[in-house]
Amino acid sequence: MNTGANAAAPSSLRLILTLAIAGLISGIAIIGIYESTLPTITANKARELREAVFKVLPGVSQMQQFVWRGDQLIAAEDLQKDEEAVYGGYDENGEFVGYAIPGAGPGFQDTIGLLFGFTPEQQLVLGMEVLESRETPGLGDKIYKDADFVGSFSKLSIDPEIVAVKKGTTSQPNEIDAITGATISSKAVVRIINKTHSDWIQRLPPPGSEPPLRQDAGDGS
Amino acid sequence: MDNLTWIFISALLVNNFVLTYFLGLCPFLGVSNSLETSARLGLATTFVMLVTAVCAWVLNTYVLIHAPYLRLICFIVVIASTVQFIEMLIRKLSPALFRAMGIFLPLITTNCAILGLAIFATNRGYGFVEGIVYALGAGIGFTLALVLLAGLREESELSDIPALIKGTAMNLIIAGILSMAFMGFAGLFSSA
Amino acid sequence: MNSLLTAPAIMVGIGLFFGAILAIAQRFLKVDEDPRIEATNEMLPGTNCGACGQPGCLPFAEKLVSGDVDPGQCTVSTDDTIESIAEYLEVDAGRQEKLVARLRCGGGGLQAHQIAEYQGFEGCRAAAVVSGGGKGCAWGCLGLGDCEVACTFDAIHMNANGLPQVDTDKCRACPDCVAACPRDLFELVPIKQNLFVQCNIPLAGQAATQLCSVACDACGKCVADAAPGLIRMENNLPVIDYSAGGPARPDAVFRCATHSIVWLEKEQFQDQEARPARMG
Amino acid sequence: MHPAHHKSQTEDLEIQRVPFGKDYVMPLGQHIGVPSKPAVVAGEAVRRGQLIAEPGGFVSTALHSPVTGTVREIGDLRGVDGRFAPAIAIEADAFATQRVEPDPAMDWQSLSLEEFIDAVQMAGIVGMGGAAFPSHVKLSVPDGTRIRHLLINGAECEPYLTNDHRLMLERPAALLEGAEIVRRKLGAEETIIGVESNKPDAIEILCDHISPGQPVRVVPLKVKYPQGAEKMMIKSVFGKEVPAGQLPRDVGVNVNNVGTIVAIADYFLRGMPLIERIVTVAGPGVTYPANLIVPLGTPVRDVVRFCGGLKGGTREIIMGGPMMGRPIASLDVPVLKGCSGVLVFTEEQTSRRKEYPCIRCGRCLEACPYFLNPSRFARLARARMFDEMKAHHVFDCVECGCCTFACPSDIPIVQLIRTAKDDLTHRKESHG
Amino acid sequence: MKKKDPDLLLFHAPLLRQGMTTPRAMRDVIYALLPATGAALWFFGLSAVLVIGSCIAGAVLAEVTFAKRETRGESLRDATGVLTGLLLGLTLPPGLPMWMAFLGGFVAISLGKVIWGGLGHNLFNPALLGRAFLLATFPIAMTTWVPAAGGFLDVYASNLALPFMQAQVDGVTSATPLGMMKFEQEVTPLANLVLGRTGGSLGETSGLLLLLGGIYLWLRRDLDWRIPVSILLTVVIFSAVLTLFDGERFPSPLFSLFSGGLMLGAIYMATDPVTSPVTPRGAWIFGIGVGVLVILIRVFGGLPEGVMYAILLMNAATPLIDRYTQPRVFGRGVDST
Amino acid sequence: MKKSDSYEEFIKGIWRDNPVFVQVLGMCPMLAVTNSAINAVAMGMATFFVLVGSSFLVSSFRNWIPKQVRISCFIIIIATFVTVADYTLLALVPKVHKELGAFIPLIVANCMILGRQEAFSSRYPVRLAVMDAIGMAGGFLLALFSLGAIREILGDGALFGIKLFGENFEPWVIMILPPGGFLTLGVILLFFNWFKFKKDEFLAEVAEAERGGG
Repeated sequence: MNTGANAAAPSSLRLILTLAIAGLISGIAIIGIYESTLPTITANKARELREAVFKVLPGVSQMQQFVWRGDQLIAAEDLQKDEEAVYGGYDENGEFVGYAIPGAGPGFQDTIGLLFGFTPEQQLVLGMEVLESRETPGLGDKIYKDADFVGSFSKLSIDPEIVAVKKGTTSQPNEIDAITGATISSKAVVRIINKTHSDWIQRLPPPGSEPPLRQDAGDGS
Repeated sequence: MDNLTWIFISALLVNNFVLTYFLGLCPFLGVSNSLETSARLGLATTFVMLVTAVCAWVLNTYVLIHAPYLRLICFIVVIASTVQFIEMLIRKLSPALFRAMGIFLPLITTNCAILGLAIFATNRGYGFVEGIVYALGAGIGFTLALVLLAGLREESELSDIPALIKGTAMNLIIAGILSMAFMGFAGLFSSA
Repeated sequence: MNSLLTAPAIMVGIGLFFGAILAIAQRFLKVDEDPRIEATNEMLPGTNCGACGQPGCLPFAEKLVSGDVDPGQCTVSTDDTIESIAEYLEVDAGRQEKLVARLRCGGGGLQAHQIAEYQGFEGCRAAAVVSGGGKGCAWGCLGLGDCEVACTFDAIHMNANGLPQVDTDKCRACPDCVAACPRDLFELVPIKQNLFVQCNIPLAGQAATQLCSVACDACGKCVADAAPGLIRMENNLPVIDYSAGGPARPDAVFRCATHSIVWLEKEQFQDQEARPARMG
Repeated sequence: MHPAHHKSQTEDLEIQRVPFGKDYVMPLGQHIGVPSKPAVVAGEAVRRGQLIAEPGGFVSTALHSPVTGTVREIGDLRGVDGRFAPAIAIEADAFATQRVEPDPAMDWQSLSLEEFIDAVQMAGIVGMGGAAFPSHVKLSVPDGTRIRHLLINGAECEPYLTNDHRLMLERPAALLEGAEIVRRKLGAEETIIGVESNKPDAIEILCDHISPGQPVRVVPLKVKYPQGAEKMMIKSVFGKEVPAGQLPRDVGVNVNNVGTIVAIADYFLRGMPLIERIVTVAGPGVTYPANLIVPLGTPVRDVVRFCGGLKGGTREIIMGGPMMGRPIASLDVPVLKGCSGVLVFTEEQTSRRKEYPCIRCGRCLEACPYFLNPSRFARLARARMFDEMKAHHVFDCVECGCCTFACPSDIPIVQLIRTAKDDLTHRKESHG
Repeated sequence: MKKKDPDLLLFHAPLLRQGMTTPRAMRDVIYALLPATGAALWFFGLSAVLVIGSCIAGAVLAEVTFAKRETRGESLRDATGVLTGLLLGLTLPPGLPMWMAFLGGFVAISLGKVIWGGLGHNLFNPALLGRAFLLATFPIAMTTWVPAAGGFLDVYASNLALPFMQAQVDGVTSATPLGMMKFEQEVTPLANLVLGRTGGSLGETSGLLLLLGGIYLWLRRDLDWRIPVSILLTVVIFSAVLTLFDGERFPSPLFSLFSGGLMLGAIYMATDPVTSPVTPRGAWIFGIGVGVLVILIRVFGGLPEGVMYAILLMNAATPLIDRYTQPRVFGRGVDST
Repeated sequence: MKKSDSYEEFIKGIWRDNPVFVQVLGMCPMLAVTNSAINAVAMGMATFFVLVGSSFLVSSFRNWIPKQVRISCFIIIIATFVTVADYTLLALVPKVHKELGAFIPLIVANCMILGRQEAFSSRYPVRLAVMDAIGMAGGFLLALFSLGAIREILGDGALFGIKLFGENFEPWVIMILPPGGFLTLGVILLFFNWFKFKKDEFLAEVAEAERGGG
């Protein structure tokens, strides 16, 4: 960006004004497109989130966001910077089923982001969905492509924590089969869940005292 | 492993900006013909990346929180202007330093690695210190890749590379091989 | 929505702020350097060939701006480029006479004798260091193509007779081949000068013709036949001085028994047939 | 580096004298430096040992007629390097006795150092090991430099060559006399004669001839190539390296070949200037190998004819040793002051093995006595990056040939290095 | 009358040569690999023949296809193509489909050698390049290890997979000692490692035979001893230090030494003269670099084995190493006094 | 005349001066997003939109923008178009947008776009500028698509997600990974060189034959 204003024919003021005008026009254009696409984008995001939550918490049809704010967990619609959230899942009758907890951590290649369903009453993981990963195609990406692996996260005990073992050697309720050839990725998923779980377990209210579903948050959008 | 260390190693080796994210390819392929130039370019890039990290953090914290949709345009304008300002400053204050790395600064500013750094750092929600470490890792990683390629290219100048493949095609293939070798770093320090 | 206002406001703010900073910076941090140097350098071809006599294009640009040289002295640029540089700097283009490289030897494999067989790295200079490469004539072209390799413009190709043929269209008269030839046979001469001595042997009579059938035997007939003062003998070889003597005419070459002085209408060695490059 | 010696062909053969022939050619530039200036004209009668050319400058020497006869021509004649250069051609008088009529022996002891050096120059004496560097230049020591040791080089590490060996065996007294003259004139404390330990007879005979009290030491040296290179020998004897770009005298040593020392003795004690030298004629292509005293200027043709001619299949004739010598293009070139051997090789040695690309095995690095990187030189030379080679100190290379000898890929590394050096010096000249 | 002189030859001195030639050096390496190849046949039977044969065929085909017309025969005779194919074959898992092995050989030569200008010009080890390509291309097939064959004539069904098609893995798969160490914290007995009674690539199982070949090469002076010595020493020292910190978590020095492709890599791949530094000091730095990277990748990285990547990375650094380790020239850096 | 001019501008970008294969510009998005054909096409379309749009604007206002701040203005214009493209893609095809990730904003830094503004649009009338932009962007799209298609076919045995070789095809994973991008483009450039070389050889032969005949 060499503006090279040596041959100072136009005045500095004109230069500044040109830039300001360009900025003004561009700002208007951008705000225009932003405002017009915002509803769709927000709706897309919410739908995605809802689908993911429903997937990791089987039998859930309604959800509500909880935010860890001021050292307590409160039901809130908005999410400020540096705040963390979990999603409570409720069945058709509004009965609490479990939490969908997002977690992230280093994987084989890059950060893995995931969401898992968790029921505090039974200390079970109900389901797991990978939201974001750059794991090796064909190997590491089995953490979300391999139905067996994803399926093994249903009714999985997380007491005291999940352990990934070599394929075909599961014997305990808290053990799952690691993917052959993608042990690192499998273990990364397990580690992220364990870590997120241990982070949140202190913050969640004692089992049975979950806040009820607010009526206005019915569809979670 | 400590989070900061992981950020650093990840940007440096595992997710090397050039070799796995394909960022900053233009200087990577263009300026890597001599070792000395590429070392200086690497240095200058690392410097600009640090400046970028600071700018990005300031923008994210104070401006973009009100207007997230201006992210891209703010990044590019602010970073470019800041670097240009610094370039002029260096030129005035230390002609020697300017000759050593300053002449590369305008070249780097509009480089996608710089913008990429700002965007990635924002996407991952890095704080100030994390951002600096990330920039440092990315910059040194860029320098490392650049210097390795320059060394290989200088050496291959002495080889009988067939005329058909000489030039960009060969550079790309060398880059591909380097990228293949860097795959060995995958997962480094992530499991510990 | 207030974002309708914030966005343009921020943009205008940024535009004003940085526009102002840069404008101030331009004023206070400006370094005095003639911007025309850079602009001129960008217009030049950037081959850094040195044909203009400067070490490279940037120094040439500096000299151009300071007025020490003419744009036309760049032999590589096209006419258009030279015009536009001249226009930009508002100077006269000062076009130069076109020079081409000519070889002062006509003794290829067919004409010059080989007294020993050379084996080793294929290159004139490499052969020259091994007892002269085995060519009988110690002054003539070795025919191993160092000039062909050195030429930046792909203008030199070895013909089947083992002599370098210069493509006069492509030749930019840079000194690469002159420097590359271990026997200093290349000379940059104006393309319009048709009379040329194709021999470099300082021997006279049979001593010369024994070595090569197209050697100059220093008989002096060309001196006699040419316009007075045009040609003189020096070191047993004719020297043509266009500035000193009368007009050059083809007459001078007619009586040369060995065809060592030639009248060039086009490129050198163009009429040579393809024959084996080297003899024992 | 330990190339096979191939010395058995001639090491036991006594030195013989070659009979005089007809044509003699004395190039004016047969030493390193400025060519000599002719002091005779065509048609003039000359006597053997008569001065025929004066030094052309300080780094130049005189020439003397090797035969009694007539100057046939002074003009451009083909020299050893294949090029034409000014030379004096002399036709020998078939009926002359060819006896040297010696100047009365000079009283060398009374000469001042300057007079002594002038005398060496006028005697035409040059380094006889092969380089042909004028000896008087080497003996001129600038003020402030003190020579402590006179080192006499009897290593003769090149395969095939035995002329120095024979000289030490047959003329040990002359060698020691010459050594004494040079040592006294230089004011050196000690003379050291370095001889490779594969010549025990030479070591023994030299030790026997040293008179008691004479400060002379014979040092047996390890057999290796290139032991006879000046700086290598200093390293072997004194254990120190001569800094690059400096001369042995900078470490207080003066090195001279045994042949040079004997030539000095011959001049100052017997009045004979340098008009002949000892040449080893050997190699698989020669019928009767020999060590010969050859008048300078004798065509190789005559030398070879005396040795029974060439065997069939002769391919290459080398002047000097097989490692550093120069191939000659024609049998008509003359034997010069720096020519220690005429080696004739046949098809078997010269049928070149196929050249392979450099695989960077590093054998040349291990072989290089100067710790250069020949493989890099060869690659750079092929890419014509000569300036880069200069930065890698290509001019420190003495072209000993070790790298090429060791190269499994048969790359002509020395030739490439010489090409580069040639280009670099040539271009320096053309740019003024 | 003068007899006609012989046609003299001008060939630059020195005329004498020592006995070693480049093709002979290449053949020596092949001879040195024979015991390990034999072991591969012993453990894995006919499958070893199929896999190694396919690699060599691919390599040779690439040589022939891309060679210039006039040098076609020569590039075959110098045996470098065969050597590359053999080396590559020895690093592959025994159950690899033949078509993949063939592709690996082809890529190794074309990408690793031909495009660089042929023998002596490549900057990366071709065999390892071929393997890295295969590992990145077919990660599953390349990390599926089958146990040693029952009888000599048994062939793994996966060897015979159709071109471009997946391999059907038959029966059980085993893991390499390194894999078991990394993922299951199981240590394989040392005796098995030394003799080669473990899962793994065809040629890397028997450390002892590989060492034997290395000694042969060293005796023939075909190998820069500094490189294998510095690699192996670095690995031993590094892992010994780690073991001192935490003997449970980190593998023992001897285990590191004899497991995986370390021996094969250190002795036959890293020492490839073309792609390793030519200076002695450079060789030490190269070796130490490889050693450190091997342990780094094995212990802290995501992959169980890192020899291949370590060598390739150091290959990439070789021009830099060479440049900064030029030997001190005689008489430079000394005083005259 | 006018018509053939703009046609000329169009075709040169597609083939003769193809920004990727011939000028080697815009490498970063070229390699980063071409691991599948659909991503490549999406990226190509976005670039197309940005380049054509900004060329139109720049060319229209070319006489109004002071020379000193032209680059800044170009960048603001380009960045605006990119932001528009970014949000449009996010709203319409969120899945593709997720795959392309940060590379949509990075279109700003594609040197091809700024280069065209500087070299062409700021000097020529709107009509030619737009034709040139269409040609260049078309060439870019073509290059992206061919690379993406090759990488997807070999790397996944599919094109636009449709399996081509049946279930048992063994994918060449490297093609989807970063090294595959470098290598594939290198090989494509190699073929371009080879093609050019053969063409030159052919032309030389023709010339030779003509000279021989005359």
